Amino acid sequence: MPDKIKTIEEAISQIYDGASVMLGGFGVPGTPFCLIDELVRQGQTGLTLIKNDANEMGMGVDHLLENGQIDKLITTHIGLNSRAVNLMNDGNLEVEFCSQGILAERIRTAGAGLFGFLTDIGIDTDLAGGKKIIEVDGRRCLIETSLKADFAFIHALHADAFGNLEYSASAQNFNPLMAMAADNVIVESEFIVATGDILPNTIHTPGPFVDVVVPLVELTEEYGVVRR
Amino acid sequence: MPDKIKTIEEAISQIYDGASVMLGGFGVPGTPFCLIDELVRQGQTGLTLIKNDANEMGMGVDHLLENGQIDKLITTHIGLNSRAVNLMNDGNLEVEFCSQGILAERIRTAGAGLFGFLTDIGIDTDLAGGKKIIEVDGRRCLIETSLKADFAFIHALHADAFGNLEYSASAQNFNPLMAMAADNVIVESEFIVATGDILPNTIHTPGPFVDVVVPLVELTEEYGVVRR
Amino acid sequence: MELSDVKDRMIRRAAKEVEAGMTVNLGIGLPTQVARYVSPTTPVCLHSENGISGVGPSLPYGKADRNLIDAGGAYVSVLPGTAFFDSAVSFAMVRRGRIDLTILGAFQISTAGDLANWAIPGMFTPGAGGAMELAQKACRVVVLTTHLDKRGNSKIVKECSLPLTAPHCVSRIYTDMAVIDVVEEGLVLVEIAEGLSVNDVVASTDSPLLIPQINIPVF
Amino acid sequence: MELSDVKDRMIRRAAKEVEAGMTVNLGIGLPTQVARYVSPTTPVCLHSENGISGVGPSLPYGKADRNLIDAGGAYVSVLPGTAFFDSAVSFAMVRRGRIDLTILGAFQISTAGDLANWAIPGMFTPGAGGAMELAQKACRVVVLTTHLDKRGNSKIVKECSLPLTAPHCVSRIYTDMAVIDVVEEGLVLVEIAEGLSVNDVVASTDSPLLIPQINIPVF
Repeated sequence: MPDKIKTIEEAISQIYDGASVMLGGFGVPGTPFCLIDELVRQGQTGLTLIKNDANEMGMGVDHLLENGQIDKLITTHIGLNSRAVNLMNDGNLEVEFCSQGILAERIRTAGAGLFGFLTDIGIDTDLAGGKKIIEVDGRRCLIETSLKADFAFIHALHADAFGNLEYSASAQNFNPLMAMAADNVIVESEFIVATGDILPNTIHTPGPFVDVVVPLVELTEEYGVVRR
Repeated sequence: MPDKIKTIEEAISQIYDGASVMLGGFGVPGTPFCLIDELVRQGQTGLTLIKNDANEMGMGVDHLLENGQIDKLITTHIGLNSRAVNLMNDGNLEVEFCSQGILAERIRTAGAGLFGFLTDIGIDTDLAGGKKIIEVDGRRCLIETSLKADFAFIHALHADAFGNLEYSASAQNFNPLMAMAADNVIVESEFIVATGDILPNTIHTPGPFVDVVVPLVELTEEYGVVRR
Repeated sequence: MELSDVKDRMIRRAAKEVEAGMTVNLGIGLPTQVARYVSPTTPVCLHSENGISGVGPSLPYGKADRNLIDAGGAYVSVLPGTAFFDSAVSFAMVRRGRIDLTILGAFQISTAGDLANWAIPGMFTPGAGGAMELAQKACRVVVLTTHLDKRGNSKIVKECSLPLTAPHCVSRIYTDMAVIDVVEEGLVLVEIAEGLSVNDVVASTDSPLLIPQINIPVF
Repeated sequence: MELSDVKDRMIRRAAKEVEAGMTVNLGIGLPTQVARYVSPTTPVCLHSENGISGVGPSLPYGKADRNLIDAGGAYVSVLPGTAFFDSAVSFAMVRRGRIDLTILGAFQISTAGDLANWAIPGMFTPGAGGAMELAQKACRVVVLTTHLDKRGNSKIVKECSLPLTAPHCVSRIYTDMAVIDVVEEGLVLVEIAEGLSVNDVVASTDSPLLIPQINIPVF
């Protein structure tokens, strides 16, 4: 199988100003903190981020917000990051809210090479505003469009050089979906294993979806258990 | 966790005349031959089947066709079963063909509680006939509707009593999708393992999707390697 | 009677919703605490939106797995039968009707069973998370909340003034003052908290309440 | 020269399409045999529609795993790095453009690169399987087929008379007589089989062929 291993500097240097970037993770688990830190270091700006949440203050997405790199955030919930809420309220950050499962499905729909799907979720709420409604089989449906991105940053537990991936516990969340949806999929992995070491039945993301695999030398403190 | 184990007779006795039934499997791997055989024995009629293929002569779906239990087949390819082709050509079996990935996606869409999706697959071919076309973001799309069923017959390698499932190799195919899409999901499993014996990261179908688990005492010859 | 006792009793009362065989999603905050009052021998499966079925008890800091949290951010554990999956599968389970029961928090519940629990415009609009899909698609939706908000206003109202999570979704309301059913005709007072009178509950409720009998059971 | 030799050479010629780093889907029939001429040291990943990436060599009856077949029904094997997945993920890979190359069989190919390979109305309409999605969405689509059908008619035609699999999808055609590119202006003769003249190929082809030079390379 092809070998896709690159350094973190190489991987992130592909990102250009104005790019759209998906970030895996739900809270801490599955968030690619090291790739984010390198993006902060390189400083690309005008980015559109797609992530379930905005992490907490002082972690992950928050560094990008603090560094002024983000123009727009597509997300489901930012209640744990007051900087994100304040930037939004002050008009300095465009935020598009989706229902959580609808965000997941919009990303997967792009990952499946489809253009949209029909749902009644939120049809009688404010979140339906501006969305097209059609009737199919006598049922009113919203058209939700697919959501793709130029790049996806993925955090895996195990990866082989071809990009077969396994996630840990609840760190799976949006990662396998984003790994399907982006044009250029960059994976950071806690362990790089020999190709064949992840059993064929245990692979969560098959290698053909992945473009770049970055080995992590060590995990930063952000990956740890948060004391509340 | 709840216990969902039943006998094969009990499980299949729920099927009623005129029901729609999804059958996992692509060729031999993943086809629930024992559940099918019990359905042949019980003899419910007027069924709509949803399956990738019609198996080969003398196997699985073919028994149901021979027994006159099937009114309609929704499928992708029936070239290996001349009985199915002849019944169709003679007007004795209604056959609806889908492109293979579109059939998979229509089933998954029902399993995801959605009503349809937008695609350009087949848009300029005969398979687009009768489907609604809409324009989204300047792109012509077919509306493909979700496909659910009253029942799904699933073949798993490992199951626990709660219905957590693991499939073997290419026996996965349509099984996990159908296990999401039917109102009543009946699983036959080669091995019933203690709950907890399938690792949380290795479970292909989580238990909440499953209604009934049927232990298989022995595999019939149909499950074996076919000598060609 | 201390408030904490009342809260404990309302949570314990709501826990009777959880029956053998169910797959259950508990919302963030008070609803999460319902798990404490479900007997470990009752065969139920707890679901968490971030991709877990069979959520195990929460763990203290020292024993936590950094990769295993529930949707509320609490460190949780595995049980025999726990499964992990991605967010699309997790919400497929919700929208396909595989969640038998969800217990959610609320800002407001209307006479018609409308639920508002995700936005207070101008003050707090952090996003709806997965609440809309749970409210709209779980087989049974009940609310567990304090009867009054922090300013002492009734959360149970004729019409929600806040943005809706979903209309006509709530079947029952558990508060520190009462258990209330949502039926075709409106809200029915089912039980009242020990030490309160029917009039106490009616006076604290901004929606009409149907009183089906003279002696309302006490919880 | 025996037919089998010519077929071998056309398959070997088509195998040069498969380059290091690619994920490749080989259609049922002749295209499947291309795998025999790809060096095991070339880092490529073979995809099969029924849910495999990294398909390994086919196995004889005695060594077969009853649960491991490719989309053509052949018993295959695993390699280091093989992954199994469901049919929805498999075609997500196809439609998302993660298949760099597909080599398909054909009933007809038109001057415009239209492909017909799934139905002969009134004779053989078993269903399209996954061919439409591969033809429409793989990054590069090439055809590997005999130049003439069983009745001796050209498969390369001005317009397909058979139902289309996908319009304007074929980039190159490999036959036992020639290698032909599909370009904006039509079909270009790129190579001819050893022992044939350009006139032989032109006479066997029902579409105009552009002849770019006097000496056409031989394969």
